[in-house]
Amino acid sequence: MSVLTALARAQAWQAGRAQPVATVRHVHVAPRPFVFVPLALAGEACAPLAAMAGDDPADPRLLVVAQPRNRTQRFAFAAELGRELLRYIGGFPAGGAGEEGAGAAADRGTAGQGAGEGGEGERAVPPDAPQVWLPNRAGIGFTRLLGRSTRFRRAEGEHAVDPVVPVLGRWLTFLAERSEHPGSCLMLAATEALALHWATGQSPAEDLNLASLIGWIDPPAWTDGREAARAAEDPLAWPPAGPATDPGFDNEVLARLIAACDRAEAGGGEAARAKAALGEALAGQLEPAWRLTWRAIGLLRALPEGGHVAGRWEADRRAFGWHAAHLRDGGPPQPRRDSAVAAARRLDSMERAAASLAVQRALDDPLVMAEHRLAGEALAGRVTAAEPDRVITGPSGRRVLRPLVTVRTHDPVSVEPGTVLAPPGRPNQHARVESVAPLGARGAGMAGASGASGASGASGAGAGAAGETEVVLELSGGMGQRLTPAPGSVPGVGDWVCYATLRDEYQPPAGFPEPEQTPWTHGGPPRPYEPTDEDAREAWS
Amino acid sequence: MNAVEARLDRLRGSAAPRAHNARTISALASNPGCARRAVMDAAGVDKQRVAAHVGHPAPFGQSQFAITRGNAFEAQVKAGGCAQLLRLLRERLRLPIPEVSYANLDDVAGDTSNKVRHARTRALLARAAASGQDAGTLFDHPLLRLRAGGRAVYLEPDLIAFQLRGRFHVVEIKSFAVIDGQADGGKVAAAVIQSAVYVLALRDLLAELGTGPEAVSDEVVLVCPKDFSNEPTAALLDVRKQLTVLRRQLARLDRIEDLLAQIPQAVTFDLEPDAAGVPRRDRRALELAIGAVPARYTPECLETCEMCRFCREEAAGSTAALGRATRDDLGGIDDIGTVLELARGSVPPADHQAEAAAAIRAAARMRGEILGATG
Amino acid sequence: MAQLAEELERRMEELRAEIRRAVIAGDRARASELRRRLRATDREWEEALARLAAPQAPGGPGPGAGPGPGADAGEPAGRRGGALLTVRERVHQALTLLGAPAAPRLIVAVYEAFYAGELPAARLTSLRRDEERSFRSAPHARPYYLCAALSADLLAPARGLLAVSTWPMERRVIGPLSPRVDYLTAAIGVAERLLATGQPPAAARRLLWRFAVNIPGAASGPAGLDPGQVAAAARAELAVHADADAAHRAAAARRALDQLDSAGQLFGGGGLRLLRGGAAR
Amino acid sequence: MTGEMRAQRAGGAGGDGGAGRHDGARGHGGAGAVELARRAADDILGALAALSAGTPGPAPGSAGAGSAGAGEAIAGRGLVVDSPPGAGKSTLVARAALRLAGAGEPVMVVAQTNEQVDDLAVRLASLSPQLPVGRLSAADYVQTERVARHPRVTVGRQPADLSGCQVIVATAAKWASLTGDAAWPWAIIDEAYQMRSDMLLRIAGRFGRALFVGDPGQLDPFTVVRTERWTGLPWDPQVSAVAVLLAHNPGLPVRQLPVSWRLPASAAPVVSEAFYPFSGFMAGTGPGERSLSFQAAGFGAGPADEAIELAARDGWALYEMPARHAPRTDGEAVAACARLAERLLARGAIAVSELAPGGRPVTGDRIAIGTAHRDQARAVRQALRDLAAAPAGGAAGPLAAELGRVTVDTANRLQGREFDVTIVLHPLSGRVDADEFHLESGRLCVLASRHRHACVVVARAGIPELLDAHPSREPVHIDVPARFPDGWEAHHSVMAHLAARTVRAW
Repeated sequence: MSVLTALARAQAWQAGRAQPVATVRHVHVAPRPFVFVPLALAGEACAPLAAMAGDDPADPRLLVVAQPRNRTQRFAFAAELGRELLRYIGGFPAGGAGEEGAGAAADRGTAGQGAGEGGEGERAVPPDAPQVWLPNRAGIGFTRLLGRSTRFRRAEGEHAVDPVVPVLGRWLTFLAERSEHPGSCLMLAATEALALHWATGQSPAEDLNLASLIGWIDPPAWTDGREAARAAEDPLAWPPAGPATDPGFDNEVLARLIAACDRAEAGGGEAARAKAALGEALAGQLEPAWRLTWRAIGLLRALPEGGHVAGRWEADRRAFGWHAAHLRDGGPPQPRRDSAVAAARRLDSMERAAASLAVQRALDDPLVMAEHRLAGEALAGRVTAAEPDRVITGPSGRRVLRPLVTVRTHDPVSVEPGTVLAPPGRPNQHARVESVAPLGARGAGMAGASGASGASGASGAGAGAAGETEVVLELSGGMGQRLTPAPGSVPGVGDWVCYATLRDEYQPPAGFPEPEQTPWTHGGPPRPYEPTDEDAREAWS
Repeated sequence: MNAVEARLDRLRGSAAPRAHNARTISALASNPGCARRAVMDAAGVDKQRVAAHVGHPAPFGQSQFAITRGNAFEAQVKAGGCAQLLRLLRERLRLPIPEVSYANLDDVAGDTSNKVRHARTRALLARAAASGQDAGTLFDHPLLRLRAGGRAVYLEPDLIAFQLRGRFHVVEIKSFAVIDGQADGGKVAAAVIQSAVYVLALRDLLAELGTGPEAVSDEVVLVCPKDFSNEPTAALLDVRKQLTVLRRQLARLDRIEDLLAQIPQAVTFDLEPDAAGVPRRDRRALELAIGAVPARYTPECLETCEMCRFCREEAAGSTAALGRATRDDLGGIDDIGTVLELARGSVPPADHQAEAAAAIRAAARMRGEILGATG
Repeated sequence: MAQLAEELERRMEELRAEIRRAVIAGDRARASELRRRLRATDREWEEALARLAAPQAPGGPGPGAGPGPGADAGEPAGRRGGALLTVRERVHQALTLLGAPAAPRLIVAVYEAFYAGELPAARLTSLRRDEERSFRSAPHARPYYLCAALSADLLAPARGLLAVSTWPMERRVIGPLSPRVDYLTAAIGVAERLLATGQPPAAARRLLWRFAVNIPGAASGPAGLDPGQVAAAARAELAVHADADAAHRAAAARRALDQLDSAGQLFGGGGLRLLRGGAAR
Repeated sequence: MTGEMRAQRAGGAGGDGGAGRHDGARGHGGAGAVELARRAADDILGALAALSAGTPGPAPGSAGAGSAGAGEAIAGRGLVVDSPPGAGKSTLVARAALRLAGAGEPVMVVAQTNEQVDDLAVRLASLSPQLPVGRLSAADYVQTERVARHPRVTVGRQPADLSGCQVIVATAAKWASLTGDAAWPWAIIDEAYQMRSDMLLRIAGRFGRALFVGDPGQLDPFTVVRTERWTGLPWDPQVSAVAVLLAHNPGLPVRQLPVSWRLPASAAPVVSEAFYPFSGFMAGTGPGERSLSFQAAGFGAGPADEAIELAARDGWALYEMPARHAPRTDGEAVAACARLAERLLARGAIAVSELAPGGRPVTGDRIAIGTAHRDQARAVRQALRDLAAAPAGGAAGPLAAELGRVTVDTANRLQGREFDVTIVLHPLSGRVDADEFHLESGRLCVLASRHRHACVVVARAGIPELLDAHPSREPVHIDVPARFPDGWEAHHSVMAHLAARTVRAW
């Protein structure tokens, strides 16, 4: 959060419509995503009740568990969902040496496309990857649990399940884990993706309701965001987008229908009618969220894609390829919890991804960069003077090209002389701050506030130099090899420029011991995880 | 009846008071700065009905599936003389094998009145605290009492276990799952603060009997289903932090007259029900009465307080309604209109707003500059 | 006719929505009034359907109807029960196997595990009251009654426990240690029955497993479940509690026999009266 | 780990156990303190020697013996020393390193920042001029003057460059980046509560036994990644090195340094009570052993002068401004901080203490202004520059120069540092509500425990009310020990002490 987003919220409230907080799209939107809207039975850890799933907005697959406490029916649900998801995943060739589609490892009979050669060590990055959308973060949490409760199952033995069930569990686990990885777009929550791009006139807590969030972003023609968001809170008109159901629905509708199914089962007759009635009621609860999730995808798709999105999607594709290969190679399921080394590795990777994401978003999007400008970590303004051909004698005695540029800015500048900045979009250029000189009355900038004259210059934009700062920068690098800058590599007078302390630099992974070298401070080497019978027949009640 | 009680009764009006319980006492800590909630709870007002009468009922409710599951799990853990619970206590807390004595305090020979149950609880716990020998181990649904805001509140823990390392332990049985050692942090927090209320009440009871607070452990036992099964698992949770919070909030509750002094005498939340129990109070008058007691609305209230929808409506147009972080980022300026005027520069900021205004103007300038350019 | 049914269905839908709104508004009076109307509409709808399906006889019991007024405890068991036993007979069988007062849940589990029949839990709720009524109208007319267990201190009916009238009083009173003692006794009963059964049903083994996990030293894993070991472990723990429990129960039994009339001995005295009386003494 | 063990540990850390509690250690002063501190230090060094002499630990690098169970063996692998602020932690680290090296055991010393490494290297070299001290550094390290001055400190990129050094000091990051399997029988890990578990994982293979030293009251390590994925795991990579160490080695002894040589008698009990409720410590000096006085009278003494005079007399003052919600860089509060520093310098404060019995002027470098946020520190620095450009008293020159030497920084960066007088911009000043960041006890602890003589807290009125209104709804996690002290409670405790020492600025 920042003043910028906060102001956008205030503006949204007054305008009755969400305001953009991004000028480009920061998430990848697949051409053919898969939407999964699950419902769970209240009071249970992970009892699927129903779901809508599929990659065709016009043709959702409705899955219903008539008796959510029945283990057999739960596994039937998982198998059905598994087939649906693996059919979708199977459509993405997962790289590797002339392999079948990724899902094919499990879904016998789904023949994928071959994907080029690819050697033993070097795996080709798959050309595309699946993308699964849920309405909200809680949906991803449910997915994670569903993955956890199915991935250790086995297709043979005493508690055998449909072979597709453990494969589903491993994919769901992979996707849910990956969704925690900063910048990853393999599994997304619609509410979070939207909130990254729009600020509403309500609180972030209320934005967790997808219907109300979309009410602000895209209200119906006859009303405004405020009204639409309020209307969206009526559980009768807009059932919650899951996985929790509305208690009123549970008590007044669902309980009766489940009981009817039970009786029909016991009594032998009426079963079809009871099941149909239950399915219809659950479809009524799911359908609005299904449509809203697709609308969210559409809203996001309409935004132009940010420059670094494709790069991050490539990392996702690579991760997808790895996991597909792991499955193909008969690797074990993901363990219950990370070992010490695995946890530290993952944290390191997440921290590097988070740092990189923050920088990339700022470089891609002036509105995000503005947050850094407000914080004094970047500045933007107009060039008032430039000395593009300046050459000095460097420390080594060589003559080097060091142009000077004077930038005049309204931004609250807090960089100090000597700081090295970088211009977004010119990765090889550096700009060293030579001097910072406030022009006119001080105090309008936040960081420079001394409280002395803060109230001056209320007349708004335009007028004069009040609150402006002049910054002189010395450029180096990215201007070609000669002592005159390559054309266009040094800004000219009148150009609008931006310089920031941010830099998207590759950070190598930190070195950690091998798991079998885990030191005594961290419990010593863990027993390598091996799935057990115990895991496979774990109760799911 | 003292003056404060009389005043509280007037505020509530003709309805029977809703007694505090462990949940409402825990809720004292969820928005302690809100005078409206403090006063309405102290007076025992049925907030949901009041909120409904002014057209803003809170969308709270519990699914019967969740209730059934909760009851079934507790019954299962306690079945067969708390057979499953005994196993957990033995395995996790080294409860000695001979310690199996069980007393059910749900009723006393069929009498389920609070008074009788509390008296019986007191008698049994007094015997346990005093002798230690043949003192009883498991007390199922004891009824404790705590003074809150000058009133006695009856509280019913799931179970109290004695002879765990010679101390009383509060046992709380919840039906949310602990999966691979992890549970929902919010649900655990709620269970912990609720258990802390019981610890306080139990210490009060023992104090009356001349036993010191150290007889009650400040660790409580939380029993939950393990992973996706019905098998129970137990965890020990430290409630010292919650105890200090509760003590402070209960002390504040005792100073309710300070809050009452600021409310006009005529204010009442009476719904004026007719003979059939249908509320007849003029809606506008009730709104004014509610409005006479200041609220401290934050969006978090939407999770916890029955008055939330009313207060949110009242707070519309304030930065508080946009969330804590937003209000903070806007330099604590309360009103959205003011923020936007400052952003436009259409009014000069008051002295104390100068810095906030400068930041807001800078933000507005940047947004204009960027969005103006890109459309 | 079909139109009427549809109309009624729509009406029920509306009523349910209204109920949900009333519940949210905390308006209990309105909610129950609406529920009453919903039930009435529901009945009309059932009738409409029945008329639609007139040629065939309606299959199965109607929705919403629990065990009807005719569902007497003496009614013979259902088709799948095989042996035509009444509910009270089935409960008696299970209790006899357990050898100690037990809660309905356990009784059902035992019966269904060992006797391959059904014992609907709902039938047990009114059983004790029915037995008491029968006893009071014609005392000792039956060879046994399913009666209450009595709390040792107040000699009032212990919550949720059933016992058999032919058991000695000591077994039917519940002291502070008795819940555990009875649990162990029941475990022994189940284990021994399993030992005596050549091919024990899987459900029975699962039942024993549920006991075993809660008894120290009774089991190492579901695969290695050994009824003999369970019984031995239960006996070992039982030995720790047995003397104290027996002494407690014997004293209470003497008081019960002294103070209570024959109905009271089976179904409990007026506990509070006793309590107050005791206090006055 | 069984639940039982975990339960005991949780108890031991809190009120139930009471192990390691120094009930007698509250209070202050004099020969008793010297003796107490000496005994504690000797005890720790003795324990180290015993560990060294005892059963040889498993060869460094082979982590094999880590498999738990053999409690004794593991207990013999290390020692944790909790040190309250200014309790002689660095001295202990240096003495321990020399003692071990003297006994022929090479030691790797791990610090968290380059500055700390330089401090330790210089301190070691000064304590024992005959011992060569190595300093490992990254390629871009620029040798500081104080390191260059010491002929016995050798700087190198790789351990091979420092083959003659029995003691080698480097940052944790540098140790972690080493390749090869060089290993040391002993490690001393300084500021271990500020080092993250995952960093310890990277370096723990290089030592057989270790002494962990740190201040549990200061700020916890942090991460930008928000996940509960590892919450409750004993090896959660986001917790501190000490937390992970103790989770796996519950038998490891934990000792305490019982005497603060930095904090004056006026501050030790307050800080001890608020931030070290279960261990406690005492001041090394008694009341009256230190004093702060002014050479110049405060003409027309305004509230700023009143505040510094009160702080000089009492050790504490709360400079309270009218209640108001304000942005972080609250101009009035920022100006007040700068103004207080200026008055201290202009009035010619003189600090008398056991280190300077004749008195020593409180110059700019002996004053710190502490804030919660970087932008606040920037604003205060700007305010100081503005004052230096036009000091209120008019006497420019020397005063302006001294103002330029005042340290202004955030709590994170003030950790481990010491001054005569501190001025603290209270983290909750002007806030609408408290949140986790601003309530964090470590932050307030750092800010309130940097001074040898006096501390002036600058805040807007209303903090106790703000604390009262603060909702308590932090999530609670299974198997995560409750964090003590609780920030909310610690804040209450400090505000209660300041209530009677308030100077109103209006």
